[in-house]
Formats: sequence, C-alpha cells, structure tokens
Amino acid sequence: MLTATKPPEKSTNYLTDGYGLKSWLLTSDHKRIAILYLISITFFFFIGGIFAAMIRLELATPDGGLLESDVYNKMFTMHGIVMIFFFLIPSIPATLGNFLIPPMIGAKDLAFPKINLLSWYIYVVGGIFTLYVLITGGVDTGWTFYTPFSTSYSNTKVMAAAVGIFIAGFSSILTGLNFIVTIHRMRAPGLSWFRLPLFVWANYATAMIQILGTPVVAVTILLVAMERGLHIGIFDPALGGDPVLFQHLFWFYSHPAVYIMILPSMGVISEIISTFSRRKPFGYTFIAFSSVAIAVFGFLVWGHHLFVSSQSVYAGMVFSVLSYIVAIPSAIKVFNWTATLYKGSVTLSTPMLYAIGFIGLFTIGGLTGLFLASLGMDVHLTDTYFVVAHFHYVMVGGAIMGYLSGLHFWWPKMTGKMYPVLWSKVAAVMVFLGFNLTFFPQFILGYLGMPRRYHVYPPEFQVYNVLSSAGATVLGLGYLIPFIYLMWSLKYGKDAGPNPWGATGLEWQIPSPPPTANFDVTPVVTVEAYEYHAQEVVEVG
Amino acid sequence: MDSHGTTVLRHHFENEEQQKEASSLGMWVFLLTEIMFFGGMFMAYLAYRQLYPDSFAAASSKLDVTLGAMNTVVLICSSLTMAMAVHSAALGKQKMIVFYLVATLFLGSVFLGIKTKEYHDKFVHHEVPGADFHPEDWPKNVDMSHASLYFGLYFGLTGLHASHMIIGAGMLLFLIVKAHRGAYTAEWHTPVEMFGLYWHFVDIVWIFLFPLLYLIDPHFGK
Amino acid sequence: MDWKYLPIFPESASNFAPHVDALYAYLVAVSAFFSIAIAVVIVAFAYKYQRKSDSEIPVPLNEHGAGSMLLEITWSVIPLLLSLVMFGWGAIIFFNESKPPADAMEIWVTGKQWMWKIQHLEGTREINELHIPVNRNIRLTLTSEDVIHDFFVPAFRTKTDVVPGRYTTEWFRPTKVGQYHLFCAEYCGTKHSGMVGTVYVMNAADYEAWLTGGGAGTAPMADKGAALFQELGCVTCHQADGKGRSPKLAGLYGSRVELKGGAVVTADASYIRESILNPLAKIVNGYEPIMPTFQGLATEDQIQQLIEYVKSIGTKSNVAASPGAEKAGPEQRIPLPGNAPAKGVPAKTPGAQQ
Amino acid sequence: MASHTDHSTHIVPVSTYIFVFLALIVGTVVTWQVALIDLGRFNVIVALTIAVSKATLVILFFMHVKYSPRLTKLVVISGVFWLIILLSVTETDLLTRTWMGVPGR
Repeated sequence: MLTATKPPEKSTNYLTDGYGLKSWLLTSDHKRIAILYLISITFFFFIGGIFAAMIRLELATPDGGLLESDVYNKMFTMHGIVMIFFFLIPSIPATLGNFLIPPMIGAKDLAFPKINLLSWYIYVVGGIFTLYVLITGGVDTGWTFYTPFSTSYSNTKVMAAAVGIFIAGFSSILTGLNFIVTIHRMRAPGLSWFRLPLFVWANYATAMIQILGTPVVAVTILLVAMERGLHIGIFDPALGGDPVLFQHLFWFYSHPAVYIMILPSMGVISEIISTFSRRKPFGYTFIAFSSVAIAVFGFLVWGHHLFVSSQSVYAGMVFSVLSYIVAIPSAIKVFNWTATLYKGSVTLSTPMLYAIGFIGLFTIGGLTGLFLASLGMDVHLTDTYFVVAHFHYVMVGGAIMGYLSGLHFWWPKMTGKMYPVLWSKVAAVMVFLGFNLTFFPQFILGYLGMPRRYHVYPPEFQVYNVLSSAGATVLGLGYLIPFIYLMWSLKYGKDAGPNPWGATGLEWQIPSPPPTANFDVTPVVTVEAYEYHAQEVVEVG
Repeated sequence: MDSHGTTVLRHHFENEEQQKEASSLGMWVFLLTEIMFFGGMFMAYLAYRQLYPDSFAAASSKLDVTLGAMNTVVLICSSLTMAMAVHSAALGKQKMIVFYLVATLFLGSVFLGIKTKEYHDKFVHHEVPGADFHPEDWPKNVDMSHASLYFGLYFGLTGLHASHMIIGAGMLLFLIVKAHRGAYTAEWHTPVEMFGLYWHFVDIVWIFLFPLLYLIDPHFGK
Repeated sequence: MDWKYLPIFPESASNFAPHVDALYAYLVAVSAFFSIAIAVVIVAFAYKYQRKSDSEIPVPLNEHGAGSMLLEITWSVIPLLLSLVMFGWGAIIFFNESKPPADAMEIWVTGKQWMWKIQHLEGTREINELHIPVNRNIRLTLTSEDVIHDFFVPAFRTKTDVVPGRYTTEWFRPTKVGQYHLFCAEYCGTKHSGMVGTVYVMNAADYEAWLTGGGAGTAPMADKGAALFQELGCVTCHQADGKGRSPKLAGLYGSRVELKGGAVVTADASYIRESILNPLAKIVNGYEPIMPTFQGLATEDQIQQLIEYVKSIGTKSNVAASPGAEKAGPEQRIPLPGNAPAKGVPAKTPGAQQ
Repeated sequence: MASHTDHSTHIVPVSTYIFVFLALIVGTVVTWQVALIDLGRFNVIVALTIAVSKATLVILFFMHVKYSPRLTKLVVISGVFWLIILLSVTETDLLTRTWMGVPGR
C-alpha cells in the first residue's frame, strides 16, 4: 500500500487522507485515481513488454524455432493490443493528466470526479476482458483486426478481445470529456487560455481527439462483432461487403489515436525543456496552437494506411498531401523546443535527459513518417519493418520517453520523495542506447523488404534482427531500473520540497504530496506563464 | 442531492453557475461522442446504399412505412413533452414535471412497442440476417445477396437507437421518482435539463433514420 | 552494395526501382540533415548555456518572453516546401505504377490462404513461383480467394494488396535477370510467414524454352475458357451472332457498355467478373435481368479463364469460327524481341490480332 | 471564467414549443408524402433537407442552443463538422474508384 511511513506530524496529504482499500477503490480524488491508473498501466506495460521480449527472441533466428507460427501471431497481436489500448493511450492523460491538470489550473478537482473513477473502473473491466482473452488462448488477428480475416477466418478469441477494446474505449472517452469540461470551466480567476501551461494545452488537444475519434472505432468494433455473429456481410466480399471500408472506419480513429499517444508527451516535453532551461518556451502560442492543429488535421490523413489497399489513386493523392500538412505542426514544435534552449540556463537533470532523448528520437520518428506519406515510397515500405521502426520511434522513442520524463519530473510532487539521481541518469542513457540499437536496424530491414508480422525470414536479414534483439534486452533492462528505484524512493527517498526543480506553474506552489483539496483558497493568477525568478532553495539533482 | 430541494454545490466548484455550465458542457461533449458513434454506422449505410441502390430500395420496400411514420410522430410528441418537463422544472411547477416526465416515458414505451412489433414481423418473414435469412416474395430481378447488408444495417441502426431509448426510459423512471419527491426546483433542476438534451438527441437520430431507412423508394416494385 | 550478410539495399531489378531508390536517397538526405542539425544545435546550446548558478535567471529574449514571427514562418514554410517535393515525386511514381502500358504481358495471380497461384495466358500454371521474361512489361491482375494478401517483390519495389471480391492490378518491367523474393505483405493468418515464393526473371530465350518445355500439354487459358463457356451453358444465351436473349460477347472486352438506367461503363475484367458472379448488379440496356448467378459454380481460376476467352474473341473479325473451335495456339503469339533491352518496345499482345 | 448568461436557464415561451412541434409534425408528413412522388435523385436531397431542418429546429429550440453560451454552439457545430469529415473524406475514395479505369486503382 502506498502509505507514507513518516509519522504524520506533517499536514495530511492525499496519501494519508484515509487508509484502507475502500478509501482507494471508492475515492473521487483525482490524485488517487491517477495513482490507481499509474499502477494498472504499469502492470499492463510489463505484460506487453513480455510479449515484446518473446517476439524479439523468436526473431533472433531466421527459421523461428522458438514459437509456432500461430503462437507468434498471438504474441504480436497481444503485444499490440495491450501496449496501445492499455498502456500508451491512457499513459499520460490518465496518470499525469489526471493528477496535474486540476492543480495546474488552480482547481480543487476535475469537473466530474465520480465519472473519473467510473473511467478507471471501465478501464479495469476492459483490462479483465483482455486478460481473459490472454489466458484462454489469445487472438491472432493483429491489433488492426483487418477483415475478412478477423470476421470470417480467424477462430481465436476475436469477440472477447473486441468487447475488451470496446469497453476500454469508453474509459478514454470519459477521461477526454472530463478534461475538456475542466479546462473550459474550472480555470482559476486570471488564468486565461494563454497563461495555461503547455501541458494543459496538449491534454486539451488530446481530449478533443479522444472525444471525436474513439466512438468511431467503438462502432467499427460493433460492426465486426455483428459481422462475426450474424454474418450480415458488411465486411465479407461474398455478400457484397467491402473490406476496405473497414480499413477506412478503423483508421479514421486509429491514426488520430497515435496523436492521442504523442500529444501529451509533447506537453510534458514543453514543460521540462522550459523548466530546465529556465526560460519561457520559445513561440508559446505556436506550440499551443500546433497541438490543436495536430488534433484537427489528424482526422484528415488516415488514408496513408491504405495506399496499396485498392484505395483509389486520387484518394491516395489527397491523403498524401494532407499527411504532409499535418507533419508541419510537429516540426514547428521541435524547432521551438530547440530554440527554447537558446541563451537559457540549462541543467541536464534526469527529466531533461529524457526530454532531449525524446526530441532526438521523435524527430527521427517524425521524419521517417514523411517517407511513408510519400505515395511512391510507401508502396515499397508499407507493411515492412520500416513501418514497425517508424511507429516504435514515435511511440517508444517519443511517447514512452515523454512519459518517463514526466514521471521523473513530477514524481517528487506526486510522492514527496526524490529518486536517486545517478541511477536515474544511467537508466535514461541505457534506455536511449537500447532503444536505438533495437529499432534503427529495423529501418534497414524495412527497406530491404522484410515484411511485418513474419516469424520466419530469409537468412540475409538475420544480422539486423540479432542486433535488434540484442537492443531489446538492453531496452528491457533500461525500463526495469526506473521501476526499481522509484519503488525504492517511496520508502527511502529524500524528502522533496514543494518545488525541487524551481519550476513555474501552480502545481509547484502547493506542498508535495499535495493535500486532498489542492488549494485552501483558489489562487488568483496575475502573472504570465513561465515567469522564472531567483530560487532560494538549493536545486536538487 | 438531498431531497428537500435546496441546491447542493459540489465541493470542487466555485458557485452554482460554474457547476451548471460544467454539467451542460459535459452533456454536450457526451452528445458529440454519440454523434460520432452513430456517424460511423451512417458511414457504412451511405457506402452500401451507394454500391447497391436496387437491393437497398427493394429491401426497404419490405418495411412498413406507416409504422415508421407513426413512430416518428410518437417521438416528436415525446420531444415536446420532454421540453415541457424542462420548462415546468424551470418554473418550479413540481406536479407538472412529474406529469410531463410520465408522458414522455409513456410515449417512449409506445415507440418501443411499435419497434418490437416491427422486429417481430421481420423475424416472422425471415428478414433477420443470420441463419435462415431468405426474405419472401423478393422481386426476381434484384439480387438478394445484398439484402442481408440492408437488414444488417437496419437492425444495427434501429437496434442502437432502441438501446438508447431503453437506457433513456430507465433514466426517466429515476427522474420521475426523484421529481415526485420534489428534488427539482426552479433553482436546481440540472438532471432534468441534461436528460432533456439526451432525449432530444435520440429523437434527432430517429428523424434521420426514418427517411434514410424507410423512404428509400417506397413504391419500388409495387 | 551487395554484401552477402549485411546488405543495405535490395537488388534493383525493375523499371521502378531506380526512381524509388532516388526518392529514398532524397528522403534520407533531408531526414539526416534535420536530425543531425537538431541534435548538434541542442548539444551546443545545452553545453554553451549550461546553468552556472542556481540563482541564474536568463534575461528574456524580447518583450513578450520569447518568440519571433519571422523564425516561425521560415521553419514552417521550408519544411512545407521540402515536403511538397516529397509528395510530388512520390505521387508521380505512384501514378506511373498505376497505369499499366497497353502492350503489357498479362498474368493472372490468385492469392489463397498461404500460397500464390499464378496462371499464364499460355495456360502454364505455377504455385509460389513466377517465371517472367526480362525487359518486358508485365501486368498482373490479382485477386484473392479468402482474406486480404499482398503481392510484394522487394527487388521490384512494388506491392499491391490482393483483395477478395475484386481485381487489383500491378505492373512492372523486370530489368535484371535473376531470382528475387516474393513475400505476402498483408497479415493473412497462421502461415503468413510461409506464403513466400520466388520470381525468376529470365532472358527471352530461356523464358520461351521454359514456357513451351515446362508448360507443354496444357491448353492456353482462352481455350480452357472456351470449353468452360460450353460446359457452364453460357453459349445457350450468349450466342455468337447475338440472336440469343443475352448480349453478344464478341468484341465486348474493353468496349463501352450502356447499362439500363443510362450509366456507361467499360467492360474490363472487373465488369466481366461481376457479371458472372453477380449478374443482376449491372444490366445491359435492352436486355432482361434473367441471368442466374454463377457464384460457387466457377472458381477464381475458371473465371479468369472465361475472361481470357471473352478477350480472345475480342475483335469482330475473328468471330467467324464458332467460339468452341477457337484455337489461340502458340503460333499466333508474336515472337519476342531478342534480349536487347526493349525500352518500351510495343510488342503485340496475343489477344489483339490485326 | 466564462460565465456570462445572467439567468441560468432561459425560459422559452410555450408557444414557441407548440410552433416547433407543429413544424416537426408537418415536416414528417411532408417527408412521407414527397417520398411517394418519384423525383429520381432529388428524393434523397429533399428528404435530407427536411430532416436537417427538423433537426435544427429541435437543436435550437427544444435543446435551448439558441439561448446557450457560444461554447455550446461551437460544440454542436464541431460535432456536425467532424461527421461531415468522416463522410466526405471517405467518399473521396469510394467515389473515385473507377476513375482510373484500371481495376483496383
């Protein structure tokens, strides 16, 4: 149990404000719900990680002796489903977002606390379905559930997996709904939109996508279930159905979903780059509006997943040019982050290391996306390991690096404890190196033409696959170390004051860990965002 | 929400104004998700009606348009009674809230009754996609293989709509009990208003479903 | 560079490969430039402006904190221009890949759960292997019997999904003799990794030898189609002289057909396939919708043979002989040019006689 | 904070409700009768215009959007706009599939 061991002579905070399972499982405090989410998504992260390890072990040898082909198919499917729907999508909004948005905007809690708890329970129910699928045989359709394989030819647990994802989708919708209403209606007096921290902007844009995109995948899964159950022929060509229509409906959500995964990380990085160069982010309004622009344009580009799927050439051209337009806001962000360092006072503490790692890897991830947006190039590269490398660079190099960066930045605020600095920096470098060793060879494999989801491959690809598998072990270890020292810090970590990094933002003006009601009296904001002033407290780490 | 009618300001809001606007915005954002939820299925309907206009027209002519029209009128009346319920809540007329809510519930049940009758007819005439799907007296020169697409979408769309009606009816029961106990006053009747938004949304979905499903080509093959 | 165990590039063996490789080089150059530039600038700034003391507060750059419209515009417009070059270049390649030349040699490919079935016009059939002559435009018409597959030959840089229920088209001109990998690039179930094959690009003489040697004894597709035309009873309605209750098929392929309801469509392979499997979908103007569906009576391969037969009775002049006796034997094929690089030499296809 | 409506809920006169109600009933009857006349392609357009106008009436008057803050109007408009994105951008593929004249392109 996460109870502070210190005799509570200090003022009670949200951790010590009530003990026992009931106080946690029936809480409506956004901070406790964030901790509940933190525990559950870490659990799913390690399950997804086990599948990743199995995949990399299998691919170390060209003839794929470790796993049978259908077991391998289930491994990469479960890796996809668990990592995307149960780790990446909730990771930052549900943990850091839930914890920090109310204090950042000077509110006592989110607009609908009970719906927030309901969102966690829906997530858990969805998770239980997925664990049921996992235990009773898994599903082998790939996380994309392409029809007619998923509706007529796969005889694995497709229905149960579909129900699991359908339910988990509503958890994401409710979080998005809570954020939109809170950010619109519950900002402290004087806190105009352009005084908001960029983390709040990013989560607002993410909430827009969660609200507008998730229902469409929910109804698509409903149609898959209807097709599998009643065989109405909606995606079955024999009865006149169009499998490409499924791909349109699926990717209408699933492309904006990748922006759900990356936008919150961008918000975290804007905060950390600004704090550790002690300067207002360069082009604040441009970064803020580029988040919203990504959310809006993100809904117009999904067709670049269908270039070779018998989608018409003209639609391909429309989607290709729109995909380039949606890449521009991401480029603007990267340039603005880099410019924020100019003439700043930069310290390379752990969150900053992860943030700089994020910028490097996200830039490569974003640029390789430009390869896939070009029609002629995509014909050769789609469905190969180039695509696998691209989205891992954006999701693991980007979203997870951003998540770890945020976790290390706000851990003192959430738990009141500091983690060991040396170990955290070692882990950050290890994650960076392990990641590159794992996924950079996959770009070359992709151009060589190694297709995705293969567990048997021609021998000339083996060298790169062995490199990648080696990198995976380094990356896996790199992720274990933070887990260990963060747990360690709960008990033995030094006490972190209210503002160990000298950061701006309302959440740093309340004690850590914060009291249940965040603010005794709602603050009135009179200064612009990111106003740094001399720090009397000795800066830690 | 204690029952003797005074407003309860939830601890994390500054004032009732903020709480009220938050609930209203929250409801509208929820209706946004509902628009996209139904929108996905409308997309499937649009795609297949475009691909197989004849099969859709033939299959749609199997539907009983009068029942459909009656259902539309019933739902529009229920929208009126719901609006009147919100209206009387705003004026603090306790008795009238209960009356209009009961009227709305009654009309909602009439709608569901007509719907069950329609579904029953379909089962009898083997028009339900699945095991024994073979609609009778099918016009010879129209390919029947795509009819299961139409009926699949028909059951999908109207089934989704009916399930929203059933959930709505459940919430209506809850509201009626609370209104009967006098929980809603002129100062505070947010639940009635929010439910009103939901109910009108479900009515709007049917306003689109009626022409799109029932009136594709009413005199096809007659 | 072709190291046996550390290859960087796949072989460049088709007319598209050099263009795709050039686009790849451009994309890699732009990406490398921006990645390295950003990395260098960050490291330089991080080093040059490292925090000296805890109380150090950098002076704001200009009045409203930090930002300059000029800089923002430059690093929006320049990436946009670079991107639009990527778009344009990619779109041109994609457009060329979508328009097969008229003189391309036709091959039918059918994807089936975990194998590739290939049919040549001359009747030869192959499983998981494709023998094609070098420097000859090849046009593949692909379909699937069950789930979505994807015909991917990395050496040709081409890939097309193989979708059940419709034909998709792919064309290339192999430029280098050799054997190349064929992969299935769309996840299709248990043996997805096993659905691989080899493409043998041979020079013209070897290809001829292989065609007549290996494939000897099997009648050309058009003949099998003709036999099927009888067997399935198509000839009872589709009579050669058009007096039957159904449209005359001679000269149908590629012509414009006016449908009941006024729409006009070209009678390509998809039209014929749809008319066989789902005849009531498109009714030719002036005819009654009485044709029964042949769904399940004709397999994918047989439909392809019927289409070849309909193509073989292409122009009016050769319809004199009754459809059954049509002999599109090998002697009618135009001898292939030698192995001189036939840059777009218009070789006559067997179907279109003078 | 964006609180600018003086009174929490705007009281809409009952006469407006009755008028809107009648308009909706008339709309339904008109849709039904017009569908019986064969206008070819225009049937769909007429049916949809009537349905859209009925929906707008319900949104503006029954759902009080006419009297709601600007933010609520924005939410309604963005909902319709995103639905149109889904329908129209998917149609760019479905409508142009035969333009190239090459199967599957």
